Amino acid sequence: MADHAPISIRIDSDPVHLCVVRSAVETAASRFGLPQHDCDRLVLAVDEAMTNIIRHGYGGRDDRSIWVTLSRLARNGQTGIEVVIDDETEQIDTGLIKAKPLVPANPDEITPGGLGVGIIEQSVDHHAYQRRTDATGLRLTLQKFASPPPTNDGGPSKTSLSAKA
Amino acid sequence: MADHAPISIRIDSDPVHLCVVRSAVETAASRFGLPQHDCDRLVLAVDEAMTNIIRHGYGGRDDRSIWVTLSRLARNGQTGIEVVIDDETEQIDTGLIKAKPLVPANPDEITPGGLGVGIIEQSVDHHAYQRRTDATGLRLTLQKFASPPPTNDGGPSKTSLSAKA
Amino acid sequence: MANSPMTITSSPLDDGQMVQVTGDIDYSRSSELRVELMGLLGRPVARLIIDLVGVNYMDSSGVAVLVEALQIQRKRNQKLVLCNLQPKVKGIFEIARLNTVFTLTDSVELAKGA
Amino acid sequence: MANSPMTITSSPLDDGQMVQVTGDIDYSRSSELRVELMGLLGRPVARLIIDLVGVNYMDSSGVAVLVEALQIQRKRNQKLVLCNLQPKVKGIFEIARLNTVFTLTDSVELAKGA
Ligand SMILES: Nc1ncnc2c1ncn2[C@@H]1O[C@H](COP(=O)(O)OP(=O)(O)O)[C@@H](O)[C@H]1O
Ligand SMILES: Nc1ncnc2c1ncn2[C@@H]1O[C@H](COP(=O)(O)OP(=O)(O)O)[C@@H](O)[C@H]1O
Repeated sequence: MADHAPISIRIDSDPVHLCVVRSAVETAASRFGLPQHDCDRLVLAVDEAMTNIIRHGYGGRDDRSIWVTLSRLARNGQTGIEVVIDDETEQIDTGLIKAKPLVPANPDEITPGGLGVGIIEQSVDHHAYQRRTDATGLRLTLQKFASPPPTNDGGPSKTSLSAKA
Repeated sequence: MADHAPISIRIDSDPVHLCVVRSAVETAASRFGLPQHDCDRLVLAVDEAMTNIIRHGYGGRDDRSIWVTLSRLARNGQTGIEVVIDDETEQIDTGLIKAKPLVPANPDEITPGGLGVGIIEQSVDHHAYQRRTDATGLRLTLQKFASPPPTNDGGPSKTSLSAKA
Repeated sequence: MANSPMTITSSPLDDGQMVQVTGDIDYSRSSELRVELMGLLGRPVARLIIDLVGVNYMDSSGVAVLVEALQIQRKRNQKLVLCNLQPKVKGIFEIARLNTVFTLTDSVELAKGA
Repeated sequence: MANSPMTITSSPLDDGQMVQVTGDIDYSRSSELRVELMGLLGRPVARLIIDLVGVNYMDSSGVAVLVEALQIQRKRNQKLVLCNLQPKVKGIFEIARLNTVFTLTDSVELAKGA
């Protein structure tokens, strides 16, 4: 598990617990200053990653561990969040975790499944699978930064005494 | 930290992190089947308890740990949730943690503060402060069960194929 | 962020069936959704409308179930129409480039004519 | 459960000030709310209306700030009116038995006459 992260969560690998991590990630990302749309995309990526651990890493077992840590990031004045997701699967070849192309050549060729890794790739600014060095298992590191605010449409504004995070 | 809880969270004792635990607790309680009103009360109790740890236990320091574990409960067919909140404060006399009366004799006698422990007591079905046996620190155990559903008002009902948690 | 129970209710249409789903659909619930939809599609349904107005969140395990239902309907030359996709659900269909593969409408009325 | 930033905006009334607060008020934000309110109450305000329509959640640290403002107004024989309490905020006032101690109204209009 990533050391010294300000927030860390461990769940048993029961799919019922996924919603709890999603909520925690959404609220942390929002509190760290990411706009709603970015929070939504990050939450989806984390959910897909945890689902893949349960399905592919643990073969559906619900009594193994998934660890998730959350930390605030800053890059060129942009606020962001790092999510590190660790499991305790046997060492697998990280090269085998590959997104299938999301656009089928032909609508009749779409098949159920094969979306998770592609969604993860498309939903965050940075992602990296690596073997854990602290224990046996896989680590996925995700980073998401706040999108630039939409251009001001000249709507009404108010005198604000304060607007603190 | 409570062993083997299906969900466990650790935060640095920075008040900014409280919202993350609140979200996780709300979603877990809801997923375990508690009605919204019960989730709201439990979340408030957990928030007050963590705030007290930061203020009284850690004297406002934001770099200490708070651990929160969440487990599903069942009692007489009622669904519930147990929340265990651990800190690493010096051993304090748990007898000193007392609710002040919530009803002031005279409106002019109300003072800011002194509400936290009373709110905790009133918001859960069971609460207990004790010294941790696994380490130095205080443990607060909270239990909340689903309130009985409101009586059916004879509103419209539909054939349901399924309604699973 | 209350996580309300998943419900799946079905009602007949002149030319098929309408299914209304509520609740977040993730890997803890998608297999239940699959069982219900595959049950319905055990016999031909000329038009299957799935109303997602009560679904605030769906991940790829939910999408996979809908893709499977679409495949069945296509092979039979029958219709599957999804309606009332909420923003996050619309989002995953867009990310997965499936918004052009499915027939999506903004109301049940439109779904009946699609 | 997005956690939108806290905002505090103030506007003059014929006989005082109205303050609109948005965002969840917990221990990470209550001291900021206190600074703003104590700043406003640095001079007498015959009627202070605090509109909580945008506050979905408040814990006892937020309530304590409002109690402090109420004490100041009482000592000066001036008014503090809270309006548009959302369900969870109303809930903590009820648990703390403060719903009868504060003047609470369901609209800004009513608060102006309370
Ligand atoms: N956490 C993981 N552990 C092991 N293998 C994984 C993991 N995540 C993804 N994979 C591999 O990558 C492939 C692509 O995953 P994905 O895009 O989610 O589609 P699907 O899970 O439907 O196959 C999987 O089939 C699996 O072989
Ligand atoms: N986690 C804690 N650690 C140490 N002392 C505590 C803790 N929680 C509460 N207390 C004690 O109980 C008293 C009552 O707490 P509370 O009802 O929350 O009111 P307040 O915090 O405003 O004093 C506190 O003043 C403090 O002495």
